[in-house]
Amino acid sequence: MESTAARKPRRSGAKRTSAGNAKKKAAGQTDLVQLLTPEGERVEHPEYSIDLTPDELRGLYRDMVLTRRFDAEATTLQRQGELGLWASLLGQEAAQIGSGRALNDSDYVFPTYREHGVAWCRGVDPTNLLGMFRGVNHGGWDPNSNNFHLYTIVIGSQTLHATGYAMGIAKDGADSAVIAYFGDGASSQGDVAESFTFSAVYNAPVVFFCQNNQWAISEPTERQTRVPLYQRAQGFGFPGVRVDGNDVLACLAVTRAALERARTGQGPMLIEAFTYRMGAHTTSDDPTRYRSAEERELWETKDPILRLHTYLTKQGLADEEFFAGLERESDALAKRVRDAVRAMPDPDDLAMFEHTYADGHALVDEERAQFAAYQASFVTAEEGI
Amino acid sequence: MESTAARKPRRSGAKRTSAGNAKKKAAGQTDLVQLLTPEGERVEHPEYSIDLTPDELRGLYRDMVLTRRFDAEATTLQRQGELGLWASLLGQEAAQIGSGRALNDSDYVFPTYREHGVAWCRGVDPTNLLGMFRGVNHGGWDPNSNNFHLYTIVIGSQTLHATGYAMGIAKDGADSAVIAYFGDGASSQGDVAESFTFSAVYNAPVVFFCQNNQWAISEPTERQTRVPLYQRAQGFGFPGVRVDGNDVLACLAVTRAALERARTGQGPMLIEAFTYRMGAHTTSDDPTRYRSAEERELWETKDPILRLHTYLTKQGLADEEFFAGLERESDALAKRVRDAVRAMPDPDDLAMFEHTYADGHALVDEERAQFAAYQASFVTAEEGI
Amino acid sequence: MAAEKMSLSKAINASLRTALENDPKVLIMGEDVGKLGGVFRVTDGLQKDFGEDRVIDTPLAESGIVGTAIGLALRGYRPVVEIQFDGFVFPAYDQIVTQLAKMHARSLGKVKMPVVIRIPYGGGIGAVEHHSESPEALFAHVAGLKVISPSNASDAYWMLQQAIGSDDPVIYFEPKRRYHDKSEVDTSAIPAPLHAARVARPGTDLTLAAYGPMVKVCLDAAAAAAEEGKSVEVVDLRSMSPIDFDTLQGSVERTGRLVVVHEAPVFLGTGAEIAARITERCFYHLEAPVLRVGGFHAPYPPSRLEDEYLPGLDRVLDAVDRALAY
Amino acid sequence: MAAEKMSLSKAINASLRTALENDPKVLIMGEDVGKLGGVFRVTDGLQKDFGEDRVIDTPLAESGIVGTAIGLALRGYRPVVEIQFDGFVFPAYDQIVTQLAKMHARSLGKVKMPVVIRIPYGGGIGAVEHHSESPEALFAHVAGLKVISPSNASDAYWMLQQAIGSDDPVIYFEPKRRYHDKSEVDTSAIPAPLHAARVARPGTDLTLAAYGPMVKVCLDAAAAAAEEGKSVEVVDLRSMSPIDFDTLQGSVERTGRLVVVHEAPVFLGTGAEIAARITERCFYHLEAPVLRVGGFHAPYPPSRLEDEYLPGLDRVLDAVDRALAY
Ligand SMILES: Cc1ncc(C[n+]2csc(CCOP(=O)(O)OP(=O)(O)O)c2C)c(N)n1
Ligand SMILES: Cc1ncc(C[n+]2csc(CCOP(=O)(O)OP(=O)(O)O)c2C)c(N)n1
Ligand SMILES: [Mg+2]
Ligand SMILES: [Mg+2]
Repeated sequence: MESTAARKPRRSGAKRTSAGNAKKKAAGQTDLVQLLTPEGERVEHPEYSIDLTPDELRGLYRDMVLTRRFDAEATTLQRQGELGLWASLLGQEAAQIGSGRALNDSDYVFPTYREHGVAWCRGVDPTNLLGMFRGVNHGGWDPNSNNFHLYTIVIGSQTLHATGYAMGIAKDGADSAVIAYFGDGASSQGDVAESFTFSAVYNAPVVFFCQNNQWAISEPTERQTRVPLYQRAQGFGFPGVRVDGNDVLACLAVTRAALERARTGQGPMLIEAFTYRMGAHTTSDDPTRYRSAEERELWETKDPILRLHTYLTKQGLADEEFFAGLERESDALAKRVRDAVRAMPDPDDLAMFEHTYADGHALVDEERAQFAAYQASFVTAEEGI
Repeated sequence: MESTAARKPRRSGAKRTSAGNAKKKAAGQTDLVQLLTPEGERVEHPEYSIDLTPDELRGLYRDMVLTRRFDAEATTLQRQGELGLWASLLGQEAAQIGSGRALNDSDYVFPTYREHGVAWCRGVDPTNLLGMFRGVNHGGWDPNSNNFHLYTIVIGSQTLHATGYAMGIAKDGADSAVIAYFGDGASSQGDVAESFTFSAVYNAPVVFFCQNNQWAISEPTERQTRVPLYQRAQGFGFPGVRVDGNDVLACLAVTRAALERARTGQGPMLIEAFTYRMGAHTTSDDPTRYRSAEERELWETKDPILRLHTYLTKQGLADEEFFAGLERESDALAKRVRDAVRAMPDPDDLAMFEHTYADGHALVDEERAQFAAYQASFVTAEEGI
Repeated sequence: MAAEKMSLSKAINASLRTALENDPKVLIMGEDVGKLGGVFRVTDGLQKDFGEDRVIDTPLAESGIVGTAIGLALRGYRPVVEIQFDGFVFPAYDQIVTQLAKMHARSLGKVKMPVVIRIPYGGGIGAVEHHSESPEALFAHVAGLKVISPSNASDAYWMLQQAIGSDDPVIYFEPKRRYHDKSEVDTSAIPAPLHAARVARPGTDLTLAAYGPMVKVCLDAAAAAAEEGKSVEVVDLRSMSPIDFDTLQGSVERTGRLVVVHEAPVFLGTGAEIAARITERCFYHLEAPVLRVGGFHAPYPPSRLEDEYLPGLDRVLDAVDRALAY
Repeated sequence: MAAEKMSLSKAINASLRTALENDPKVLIMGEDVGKLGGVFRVTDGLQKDFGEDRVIDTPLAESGIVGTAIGLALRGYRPVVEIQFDGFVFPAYDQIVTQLAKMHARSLGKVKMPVVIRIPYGGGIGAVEHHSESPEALFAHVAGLKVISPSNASDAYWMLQQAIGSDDPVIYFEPKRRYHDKSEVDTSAIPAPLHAARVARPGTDLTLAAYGPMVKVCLDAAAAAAEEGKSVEVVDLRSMSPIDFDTLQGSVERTGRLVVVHEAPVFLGTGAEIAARITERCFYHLEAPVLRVGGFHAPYPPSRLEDEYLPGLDRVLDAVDRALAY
């Protein structure tokens, strides 16, 4: 321990954390797993490697493009008043498609509210995701249809559900794994720490996938931690790794390895996907109040789709026809989503009483009946006019 | 990353955690800071050193002996029905006296319910600690009299109070530090993780002092973690160290350094004091149900008082007179505590309405008046008989 | 198994054992539920007989316990969670209120949440802070939860069976100061519906409504009142969400007077809802306003004061007298 | 500063600014309260003017926010904490209920807890799940907390001043759907006592009691009823703990009828306590049972249904008619 008695006290948390941040950035650069550079160059990593067919590479590209298009359409639909809110994944396509395509059918996903790309990989109909943002339900899909749990809004809470589910997999002796998504902001929640503890103690087959998109609404990651987030895992007794979250190949490779690790009884692992939220937090947010245009521009040069485009083109793995076909497919997807949203009916008034309980509840029955009678009283009155 | 595909899944959490535990024990042995061995030999440590006068050494011994005696007396008082419950610190004297004696007057302590030794170091009248165990109050002392906060029963919650208090110290530009006590079980609580996050982000001058006494009631530490607890800190961006919690010199040296670190603006630090709860969890507990006599016997050989006794004697730093005087002092303390507890009156019935609010509350006033009238109705009735 | 006299805590233990035997998906989770058998020995012997995989000692983190129980339920398990004491349920409150209670509705019914949370509650055992509280209203107000409390060994056994069998989350409040009270349990009987109230003692002049630990106090009060020539009916509500207002209304229509008794603070306690709703339902039958006897608007006091704080025979009879005086 | 017309959110901002200016111990803490000025811009400009040391962006952890605020209060600070939305207060519930509310009593009065928790609450803004809830009863039931809610800009300003000045923890519920409603604020006036109710509109036939966002609905209902020749009094309760039962009793003794309106679910909502207590106090004055209009026993619905879920003019008038029909 260095002697410190001679030093003067320095009390400013701000100074401290920026120092911590500088250290973090340095550490981040050295520790980042990357397989495809922003310039579209394939590079190797000593621990993680990947070998994909041209079809698979084009498939990843297609996933990212369609996801981005779906996301853009949802943003438009929000502006047009068809949705009340939208949480865009713009910029995070590689993190989500890379990790999502690493999953087996029997694996299970616990998303936040932003995992539209992962939902896509699971085969969830994209329009299903829009109900809650339109305000016609709170999610409403069957998680077991695609092993994709409901979106969770209370930050961090789904990491415990994921851990419990994984404990169940272990009990069943099954051969699958769980992936829990959460953000850099979420890393501060007690629930996330408790999920680390439980998963470590029970050696549960769960992969914690933290998309560090640098921001929790207006707060930069330095408000949550002063060291890189992937390091959090070690103190709980399992490994953590930071991956270039805008590199779909690296995200795929690292997540595959982590899932395989989990499936083979080696317990949990934390992946920090270092990425960037290119858009606003949600359509209600105004990021110009808290971050600079330069920052966004810097990250534009690291765009996840662009770099794979460059790679595919340079390597002659995709031609104009492929890109044009994908453009048409995107337009069709957008149209389908648009039409579906516009056709989405408002729920029946009495629907609000449904599904509070599975086995019924006398008070709900009473209130439903009273409300129905109240509603009926108006119809009668109007008919009387 | 090692290739794992060929392996068979292993699902048992139990197997896993015992493996983790084995690893932990090994790590624990190598990392432990120790300055006085169980055999009473002084040893040196590369990072932590200490140089105490004979007076100081005898002082530490005296503190531990008096604390143990007070604790034993409280256990007796519980058996005699004078207390409803007692949480004994037996075996943890070195951790508490070592860390407690590292504090400056202006430092602030946030204890659990077991920090009787730390209270002693702060100059808190021991009888003050007994009120809540007797059931006459919930603590009731003034934390600011001795910079010793109230005992906190809800596991882990005081670590956040400590962190907030430390943030306040930093804001004041003051030169003091906070120490937060908690247990191995508490390490699993989300609040403790959040206190690590807040203290790191704000670089708050707080020392987290975890007494890993191996048990959280009936649960061994493996139910809380699969790596040594001191390692938890690193992932939050501050250092952690494991100290021999039965070595009062090491506890003093390490805590001094950590406090000095905090006071000089270098932020939080975690100390894991590796010790053992020699007694039951509380007087309500029966440890024979969940742990072996051998385990306790093993730890008896590491007794914190015994080893300092050996050292003092061997080094000729204390003679029979000293020990005999201390014995008399212990008896006197026990008698004083016994008398004080027996004289402790039950609170007035109406006291339960006091102090719910500082500024008053109409409902409390109404209920107090009604209850007083109700009570008075009986007096009248009895008088009438 | 035929009828047998057993303590309330033994009945819970027997009920858990039956559930573990009947359904391999049933799990017990909590702090110290394993070797120790829980701090009240309610789970005594279960880990020994069913293994660490089904009777699970958890890390010391209530949010984690409930959160992982939710995940286990999603995987098809039926976790029965123990919270060690009433005052320690609050770290789990977020998971209970925002997740457990709402998951079924969030999925439009596709997901079920068969999770039981057992909470020893209430005072009267001379304990330190946080160990004697009655937070049931804080759960009953929340839609999506069912909240129940047995008052005797038979209900303890059967209501827990029914709670574990339910596909909804159930908060099962155990009257810890009645753990040692013994009564007959017939494990082959056909139980009453889970949320039905029960007339525990018939009467004609006034109705006392209570649940959990206060039923005994009310029965004692009714007996004392009888000696003074007052006929007091006692209704054991058994369920705080839903509340069986039909049974209560039937009683009050006969007696014309109602006193509700619970340990929880009166202000916004379940008695408030009962008073409001029964007054609405029985407006022309009530001879007196519904009176409430309960805890005060103060933190649960140090144990040397709990006899004053808790509704006892005298305070209940005082309210009975006041109601009869209208 | 003289009287000025401003929006409710602007009034809160002005009140925070005044507090920061008057007392160096006042701190603002919360998620996004700094540069962003909060998701509702309520703290807009405060960090710029008072610095990061006094207007503090916190980690995303509500228990941590309240827990450290408690520590700061112990150090002599007066933290004003923002919870971003009603549904996100639950991770902090344990710290609020077991620590913040009880610390003063635990210390036998030696320690004070001047912490204000600001919570934008209620529905009507078309938001997603967890953003429209009214959990006030879950706080009002807990001794040691004071719970208030302004209905207009002037009260928003003054009640927050008084809350910050109070040595007790105060939960300050902000009616988020009224943030943009403007009214006169006289920052040099002498405010009413913090917990006093206010007769917002006098009337003779029936009393409507409400607080926060529902006061406007009740005033609108009273105006509509007036057109039908019914004289309805509106009482703005302003405080849910304590509740000013004296003012309410005075009103009901005059009108003989009471309808309580809140967005929170009726079952065990504050209306239950009001109905129970006013019935007890005014048993011989009430011509009709106290009726309640509020949310249903269901999770707050998706926003396309919130107009049906929330008490609106028609549902309030329906209850008025029913009460008058007795
Ligand atoms: C418990 C809780 N507190 C606050 C919020 C409000 N909120 C919604 S998103 C968000 C930021 C989340 O940041 P991060 O975890 O980094 O995820 P990101 O939105 O960047 O994907 C906040 C504070 C919430 N949803 N839940
Ligand atoms: C939130 C909470 N949950 C449960 C308890 C019950 N309880 C009291 S002490 C204890 C074990 C604490 O273990 P540890 O943190 O290791 O401290 P130790 O008692 O060993 O000093 C438990 C579970 C509690 N007091 N608070
Ligand atoms: Mg983020
Ligand atoms: Mg311990």
